[in-house]
Amino acid sequence: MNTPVLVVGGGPAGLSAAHSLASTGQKVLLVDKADRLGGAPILSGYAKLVPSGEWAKDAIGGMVQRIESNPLVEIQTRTTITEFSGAPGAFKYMLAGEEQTREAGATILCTGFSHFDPVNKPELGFGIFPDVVTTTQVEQMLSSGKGVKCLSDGRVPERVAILLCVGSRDRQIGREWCSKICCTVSANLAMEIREALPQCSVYIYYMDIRTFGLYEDAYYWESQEKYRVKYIKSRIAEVTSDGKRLIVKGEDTLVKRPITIPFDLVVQAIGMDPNVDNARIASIFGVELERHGFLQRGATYRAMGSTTRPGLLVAGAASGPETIDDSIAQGQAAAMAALTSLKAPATEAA
Amino acid sequence: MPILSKHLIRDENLIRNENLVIEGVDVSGDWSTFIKTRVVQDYNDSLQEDIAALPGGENIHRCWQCGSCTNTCTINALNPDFNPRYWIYLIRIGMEEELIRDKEIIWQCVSCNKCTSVCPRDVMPEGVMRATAHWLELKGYTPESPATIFDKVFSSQVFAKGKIEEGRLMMRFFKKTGQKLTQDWLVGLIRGLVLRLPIGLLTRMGLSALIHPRTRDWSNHRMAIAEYITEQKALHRKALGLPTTEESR
Amino acid sequence: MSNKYRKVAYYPGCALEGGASSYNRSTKEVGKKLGLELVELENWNCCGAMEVKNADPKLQTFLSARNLKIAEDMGFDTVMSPCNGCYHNLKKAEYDLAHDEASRETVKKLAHRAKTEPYQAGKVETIHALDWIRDAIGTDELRKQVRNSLKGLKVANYYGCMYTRPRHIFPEKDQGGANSDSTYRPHFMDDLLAAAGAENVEYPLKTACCGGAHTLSDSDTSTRLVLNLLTTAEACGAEVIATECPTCHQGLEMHQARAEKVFGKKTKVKMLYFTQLLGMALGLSARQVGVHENLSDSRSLLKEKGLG
Amino acid sequence: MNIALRIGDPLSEAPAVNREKLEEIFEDIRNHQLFDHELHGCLNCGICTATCPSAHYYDYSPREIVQLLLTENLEGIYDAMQEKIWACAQCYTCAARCPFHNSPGGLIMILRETAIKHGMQSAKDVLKPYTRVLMKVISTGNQLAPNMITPDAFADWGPNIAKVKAPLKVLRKAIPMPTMHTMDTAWEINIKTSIELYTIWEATGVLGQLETIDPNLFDVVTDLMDEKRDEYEEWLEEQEG
Repeated sequence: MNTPVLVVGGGPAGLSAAHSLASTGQKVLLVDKADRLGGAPILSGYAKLVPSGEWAKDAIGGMVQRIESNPLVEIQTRTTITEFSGAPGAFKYMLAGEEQTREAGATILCTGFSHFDPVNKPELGFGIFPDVVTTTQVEQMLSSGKGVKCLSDGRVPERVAILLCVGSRDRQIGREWCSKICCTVSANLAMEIREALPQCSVYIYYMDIRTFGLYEDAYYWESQEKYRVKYIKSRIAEVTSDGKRLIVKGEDTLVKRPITIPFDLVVQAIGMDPNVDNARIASIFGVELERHGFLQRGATYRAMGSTTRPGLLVAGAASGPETIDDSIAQGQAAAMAALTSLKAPATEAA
Repeated sequence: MPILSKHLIRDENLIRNENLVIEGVDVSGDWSTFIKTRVVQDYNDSLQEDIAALPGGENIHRCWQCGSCTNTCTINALNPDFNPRYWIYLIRIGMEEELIRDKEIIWQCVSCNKCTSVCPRDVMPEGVMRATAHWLELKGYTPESPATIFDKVFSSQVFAKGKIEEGRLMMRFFKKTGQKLTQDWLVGLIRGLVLRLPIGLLTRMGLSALIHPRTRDWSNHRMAIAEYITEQKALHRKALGLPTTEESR
Repeated sequence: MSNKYRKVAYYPGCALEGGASSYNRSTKEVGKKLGLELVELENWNCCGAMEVKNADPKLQTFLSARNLKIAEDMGFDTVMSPCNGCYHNLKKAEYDLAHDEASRETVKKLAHRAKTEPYQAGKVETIHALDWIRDAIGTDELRKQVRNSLKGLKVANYYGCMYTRPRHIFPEKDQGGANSDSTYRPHFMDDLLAAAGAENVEYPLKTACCGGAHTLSDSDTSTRLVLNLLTTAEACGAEVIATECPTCHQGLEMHQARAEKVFGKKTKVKMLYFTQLLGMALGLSARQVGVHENLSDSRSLLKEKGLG
Repeated sequence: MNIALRIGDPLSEAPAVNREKLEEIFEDIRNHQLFDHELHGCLNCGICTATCPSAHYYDYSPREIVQLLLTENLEGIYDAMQEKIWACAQCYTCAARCPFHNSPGGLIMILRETAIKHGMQSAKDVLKPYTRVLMKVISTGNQLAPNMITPDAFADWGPNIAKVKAPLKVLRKAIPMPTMHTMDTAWEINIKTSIELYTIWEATGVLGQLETIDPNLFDVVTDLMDEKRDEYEEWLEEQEG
């Protein structure tokens, strides 16, 4: 119990893992490369979270406060791990800028994901037209209280298009996975836009709607029934401009007709990429990546959150697109696995 | 034309001048042929609200396009162009022009309610068909369909008397739609029936055609209904942005 | 035999007073024969059929609510209607009044203007003639009372749309088991006629649509739909289509004739109301159940089968 | 709008195509060596149709073609082969955008080849205008020569047709580069090259396709080829002698 467990990454999964460990009396060292804790929801300024509807700065901010005030947790921000070695029960590692080697009985990687950079899909107009924005930017517009506006001239949009699957499910750019959360997040954003701007029409261009489980009626149905968001089955091929408004170009697959429709604001529901640092993380920690570049999971059923290296655990979006609440659950599960491995490293460390 | 013929182009999208001379040069025919794009270029945002404002159309916004309605549709089986899912979609998205292309068949819904029974989202497609048919008539895209005329003749008899007498109903309908009062196929049928019927019953049937069946003390109901209809009509016309009385059109 | 439904309010509706008089007659005769009592609703009005609903669904709710209120005021908790249209509309009104505030408000407003009391959901149960006989008498008892079995008569049972759809207005259906009818494969009429000795054929179009809504306004469509019903019944080996709805029944009769006249498609299958068949099985004559009042002539077939 | 052909419609006068024939056609498509390369799966997203220039004008959707093939809708495929497959401009923008890395344009190519193989009327009609080009290639080795530019063949040139009516022979003399000043060829082809071309056509099945599509033209062409070959044989003998 004296040697701290190393938790790498201070987003929802890392915060959850650290808290769980500390609440059993286990010391924790929480490391994050950013200048503050909270991960994507805080750093990217998310608005209201799915499914609780709480503001990110309250919900995840609360988790951060809880950790910051916990004496069993040492926090190192603006820090990375430079060396990592050893075996379950006796890992050795070094923090950037330190000379001394540290020790950890167990390590949990909660290194998260990176937002897809839509510059990689130039035909969709991001970086070319100021009124083509990402879901993350709209989250920021809402969470900052400034409201949803066109970035070109500050006008309030009358018509907004949300394009799903930008940076997901696209072999052209080597992204064959579904980012899992964009459908629900987009439906949620669409409702928030409609609530804030009742005169504004919101259209969602989709190929499939994946508001899985209980999100179905709370987001997909609700957005139609209560907020009159319109869903059009079409993947947009190009975003252009007529000089005044943006033009989205697609095929309305349900009427088998090409469409070129004007919009004031086009929102790209950007997907979840592997963390841009994953190659480095993999080489330092000696873990394998799966074929898309996320951390490869180990055994699925014997122990929650195992990687390909015994005793080294993973939680959250580091190993694939994940929701916030599932990341939190995985953080807790990984903490449990870490504690187990400390107690009985020979039999249970998987 | 790079393909065989013009089947894949809608007639209205083909521009061609058969007699055109510009600056003394004859540019008729092939030279002046041009195909307009078939791309949908905008939505009519208010179309869905129009339909939702009419009786039966209230739940249209719930549709998620699963197609159960069209799958089960009685009329779709006879005519593949009769497609409730498609029309609901056009309305929801606001493709008005596309919808109007089918104005001649939308009223043909037989109200078998198969669609409403299977719809997982309680859209009530049968009601939407009715609302759409009314919308087409209110907007002046179609004259009143035979079905609407029949509904009106029937309803007015109910509203006036409280009951219906079928013989009179048929006669009135045929008259209103300018059809022969004695449809050939009906005549033989009724002649056969008359031959089989005893005199007493015939007399009774004859009498019921003269002494119309009616509900007693109906006048209060008649007035209440008339008042309600006037109110509703005004509401519907207002929702569609039409002058609130038909006369002021 | 249960005491349920032995005395119920009776709502014949306009069709049974007019062209479907044989259905009215046979229903009453069968009731009498079985010792069941029908008390006709006093001064009822038209249910609005499909046409009023098309003009305005809430008006149709009002019209049906008025009839339900009459049953209530006469002291009945059950009203029976043999007509699918009337039955459907009463059921629909009941459902709307129970679930839809706007319908309740409209009915209240209209009743007020008409200087009457509005009907409130839950007071009166609506049943069909099928429920009535099946639940008041039961198939076992019916079997005992058969005097002239329908044995050897091949019957296709046709229920049509309004008895089964939309399913949400019939909460008592689809509960499974023999005592709940199905909206997908209804069987109450089959059960009754089987008890009367008939040989029911497997008929896949039990709940298909006859196009009754457009019998006159879009006759070709109706004829095509009916022709499909008739030819399928014949292909299934049926000699008779048993009906339980005046609109369907008359639609089948008229468009059988029209199919022959207009399209040159002749079919032989006969149409009889299920109450006519039951009546004859119970020993009533063809004339007593009004076979001669039907538009189509099925007397020769009945004679051949030794019925009526 | 007319539908070119409805399969199995009881009210249609056109005879229904039998199932075996449809299966045979599909087998030929499915077994094409490129089929698996052009089609992997489909998300039904519609990007192909969105970028398709033909889809903007014709009732034609590459997504629909992909779906027909994926769902093995034999009637639908047959129907599309009557007309729709010829609406594609073979620009392959669809392939460049498809998130599944399909090539709808490539699939169209396979369908066209199959339509030719089965001698479909649509293929015959579409290829008819190329008869002149083919004859030219066979007889001269050139695909286009000045004397092919006649008002009849270029009706859609409109007012510009006046230029065609001008004395081409004279006009060609005005061209500063050497043009041989001929009307029936664009350049001179060595007879040996022609014979090699014939061999290639025979070996690759092009002549077989021609025989299916236009037996009369095939006869004319093979006669021409035989003549040329005789000519070549004679020439060879002369060289030896």
